[in-house]
Amino acid sequence: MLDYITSYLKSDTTPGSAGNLFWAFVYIVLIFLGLSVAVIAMNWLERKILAHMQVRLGPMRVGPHGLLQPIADALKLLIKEDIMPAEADPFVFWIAPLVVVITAFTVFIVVPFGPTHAVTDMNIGVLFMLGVSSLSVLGVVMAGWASNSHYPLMGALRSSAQMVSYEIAMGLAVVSAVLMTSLNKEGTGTLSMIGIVQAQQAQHVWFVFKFFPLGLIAFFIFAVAMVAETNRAPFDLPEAESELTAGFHTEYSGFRWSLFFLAEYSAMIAVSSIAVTLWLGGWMRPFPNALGGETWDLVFSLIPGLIFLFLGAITFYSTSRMPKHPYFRVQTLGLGGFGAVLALIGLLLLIPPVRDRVQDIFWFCAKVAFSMYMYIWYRGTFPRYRFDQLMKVGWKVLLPMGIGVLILTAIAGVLF
Amino acid sequence: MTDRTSHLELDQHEKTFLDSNELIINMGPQHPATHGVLRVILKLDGEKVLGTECVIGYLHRGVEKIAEHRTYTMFNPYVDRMDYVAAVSNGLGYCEAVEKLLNVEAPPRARYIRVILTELNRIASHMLWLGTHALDIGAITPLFYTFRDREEILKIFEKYCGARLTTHAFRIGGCVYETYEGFEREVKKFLDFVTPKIDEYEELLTTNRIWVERTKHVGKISARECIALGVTGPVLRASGVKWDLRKAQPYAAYADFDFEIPVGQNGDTYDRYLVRMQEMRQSLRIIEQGIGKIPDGPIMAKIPKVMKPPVGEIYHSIEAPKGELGFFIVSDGSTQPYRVRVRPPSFVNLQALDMMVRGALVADVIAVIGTLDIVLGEVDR
Amino acid sequence: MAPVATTFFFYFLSALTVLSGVLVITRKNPVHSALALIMSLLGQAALYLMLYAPFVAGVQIILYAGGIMVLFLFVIMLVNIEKSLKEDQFNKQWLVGMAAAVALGALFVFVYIKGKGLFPDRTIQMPEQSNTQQVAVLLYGNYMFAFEIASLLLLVAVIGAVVMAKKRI
Amino acid sequence: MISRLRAQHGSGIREAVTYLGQKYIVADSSLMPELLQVLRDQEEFDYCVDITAVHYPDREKQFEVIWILYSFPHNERIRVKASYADGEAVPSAVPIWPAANWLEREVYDMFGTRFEGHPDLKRILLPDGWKGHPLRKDYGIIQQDQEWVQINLGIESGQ
Repeated sequence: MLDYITSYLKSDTTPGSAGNLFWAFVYIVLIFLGLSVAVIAMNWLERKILAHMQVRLGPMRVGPHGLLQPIADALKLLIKEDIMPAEADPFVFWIAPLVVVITAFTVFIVVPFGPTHAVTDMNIGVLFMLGVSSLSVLGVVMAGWASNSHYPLMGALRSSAQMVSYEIAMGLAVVSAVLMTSLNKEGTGTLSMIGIVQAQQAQHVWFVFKFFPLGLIAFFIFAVAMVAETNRAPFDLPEAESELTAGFHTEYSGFRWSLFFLAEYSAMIAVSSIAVTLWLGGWMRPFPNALGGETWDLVFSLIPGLIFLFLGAITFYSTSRMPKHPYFRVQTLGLGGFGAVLALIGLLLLIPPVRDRVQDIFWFCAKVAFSMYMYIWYRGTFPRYRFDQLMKVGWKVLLPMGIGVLILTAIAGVLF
Repeated sequence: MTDRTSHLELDQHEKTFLDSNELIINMGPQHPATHGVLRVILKLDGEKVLGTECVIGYLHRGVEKIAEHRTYTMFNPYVDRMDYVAAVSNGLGYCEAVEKLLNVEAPPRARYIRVILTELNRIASHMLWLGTHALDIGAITPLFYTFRDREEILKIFEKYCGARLTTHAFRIGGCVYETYEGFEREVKKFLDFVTPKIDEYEELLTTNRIWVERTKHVGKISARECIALGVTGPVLRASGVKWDLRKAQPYAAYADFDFEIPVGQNGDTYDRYLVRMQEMRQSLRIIEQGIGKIPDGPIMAKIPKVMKPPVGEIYHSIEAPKGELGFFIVSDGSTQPYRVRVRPPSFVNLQALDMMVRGALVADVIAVIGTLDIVLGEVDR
Repeated sequence: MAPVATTFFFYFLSALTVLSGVLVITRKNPVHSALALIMSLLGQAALYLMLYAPFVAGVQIILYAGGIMVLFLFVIMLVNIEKSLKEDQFNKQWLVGMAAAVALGALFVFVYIKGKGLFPDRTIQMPEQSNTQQVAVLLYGNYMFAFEIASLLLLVAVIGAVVMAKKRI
Repeated sequence: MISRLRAQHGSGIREAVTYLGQKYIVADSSLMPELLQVLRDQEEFDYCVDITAVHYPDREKQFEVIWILYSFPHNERIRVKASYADGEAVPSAVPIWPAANWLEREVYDMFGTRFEGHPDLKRILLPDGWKGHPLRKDYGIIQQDQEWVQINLGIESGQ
């Protein structure tokens, strides 16, 4: 048994490819936990970042700087009364949030956090991610229909039309990136997520810079389409609160509503990781060409640990500036403890064996985090599109652009 | 014959199969984008609006009836409760109307204070409009910016008369409060503070592609239609009519001021937005001039303790932030007005909603309600 | 990569597919029928996976479950459900239906009795290349002509749809 | 202008006065729709500012309906007044100025004067089933339609 567990550590494939169920299970649990923590953190971060963009403070009461606010919210949602409209279709109403959550989590099976850090490596990885995430629209439609109410129904109609339309532009952009993977000597492209990153490694370029500006345009198309896919501002028509109150989840409350919330954020993370994998070099560190060599490798591998140490230092500094009043004792202790945890993680990340295994994950997450920050930024800046304008952007702008980029990429691939 | 009937059946079949049915949706009175308790019944074909009907009166308090049972002085605070985001303008209109009826005139210093406070109030009202209008269209950030900056105006009001929203700043015959110590300095500081802020709002929205797409050619209304429907204020000016009561029939001390009337061309939501932004800048100009040349002297005219205007009637209107705000007062020579009629700009402007949204989409209805800048307290009185 | 519990999964997925297929025609509520159909399609996708055809499985999920069924639901949601609940579920063509069912059953029985003899007897060749490439080679190489004809057919359908929708304006 | 109107309508114009610098015309109620039409077409009063009424319970013709008009070309305001008895129909100004629609509805709501030719004359601020017209002088200030309140709000009284 122990052999079975340790044997995997020596191999250099994913647990799924190695057929090691134990480690696959461990990875699934880790991803599930990590994702839940990420969603909770995103909840806090979004409110905080948005608040600072809007000259407010955001949550400040629960815990230092509102750090415990998401936990308080989660508790509130769990103990809230669960309301089901009398005229609703009970079974569909019950299953809709599950469908959304399950599809949002399932896609993470193939997300490559590093060359070996994925549950499994499918040879149709990208196709799998797009396919499963397209299933989430079913949950949205079911939720809107089962509520048996006007606003959710209209929200569901809007979101399904929107998601189906933007999937096409999204698919074209993805295909043009997949096309770029086939530009090696053997001419063998791949749909595997790990394979795509390895192709970027082999070609010494992030695909976003390949055939400049073709890669950039494809990335742009995907970046727009992924915001529309996840129903976020400025494409948040399905839940436009000034028009449809809350769209398809108007009638949901408490825990079921929190499932939608969870699904929305994990879907955002999922599409962001597709974008990172396809165009931003996945787990590769920045500047692999300009700053190559052993020394730079070492420098970049130290960055994760140093960042955590730096964050810990900031937290300690804030702790020392907390008011010295008995009322604030718990808050001060909490903040100090948080800083200690950050510093510990930082130190841990500096140990060489950990460093080598973890830095891929760090770079991947950093890129995804950047993409999530963009999401929040959009929300703070843009007004909402109108429905016909949204359709126009999807069909008359992004789709032709996608086809054009695809054709040009193919031509460029043949020529260069 | 048989051919004919089969054709008819085919037509009918096509209609039920391809055309979605008309849908009646009830928006409000509790809806996040109806700015209070406006209820709009929408007749929709899919997302297209076929017609609307406004149901108003949820906030009806019978202000005009109350006026008949109060003395002239006692009714003064009530007018602040109509357009509660521009309470100072309401007070100005009412006080001036009664002054006219009494045939007295407020002293110059009082008139200048009135102009300065009214223009500050106009900026505050436009800021609130901008924030909520942008929020309706989906931009959440301007709301917080405008509320932050509006706070500075409210602080000035609070220091001047002790109230922030329903100020009751003016009295019949002038002002009851002298400006406080440092009033001029603080207003000047506010001017310096707010000018870059207005640029900031414009930076966020004016050239924002989505904002332009959402507002251009939405809720169009021509100058002719505006006049026929009695629409006034920025809505009328955005349609290209250069008409502002402050210029056309100057009241208070507006004749002494130098400012422009911003006008639009297309009469769409975007032009109304631009006109209001320009109006805020013009108001800043007026305040700056007013602070520079505010005269000394008394702030209250000589008026009798018990006001008994002679028998007669008066109609006096001012340019409120929303449009022409008129007071029609009939006196029977007693201490109480015989009849007070308020001509509310929001009420008349709201009438244009149906015309402006026909054939538009549901999302446009929200944009148009926002751009009309209605306050339900004034619509329902 | 060793297959895991193949027999169990095969029977499990087949049962799932068939059961949801039955649900599609027995449910009164059309939305429930559509959901059962989605279940059935997903079961099929999983069966494709077991046949070492992951590309086809992925396409099945994207196109059928994710795309077409959404449009199905879209249309069904606009139909008045209460009216369709009152309508007769099975229409009166049971004779034709029976004939079709008997024919299909006979085919199954025939295949079951004849068994292996119908198919050439050889071991499954595990493809060296990835499945996607094989599909591509077949589509764009061997069956290029048929593929293009199919795409032309779809183009005609698209134009037809546009013409039908355009009539309203 | 007044002389022109007098020439056209003769004794129908009973009074044409300026009070506190504001002009108003008191006209015979029989002149009504035509006089307004003339004011709009010939004298260019293109903007109907307000329509309202005043209740004089002691007079024979209880309701004085007032049209406040404004002319954009001449920057001039005028008030036209005419008296109507209770129950007498007032000609609607909607065909002349569309703006009159809601204004007339409000007058009807508050005073109970019917407007003839109005496309959709119903209550606007008060609920549809309400009894009584609150701005009449015989309507007390705390009076309300008890029956309506009981049926629709389920309470004894708001007062």
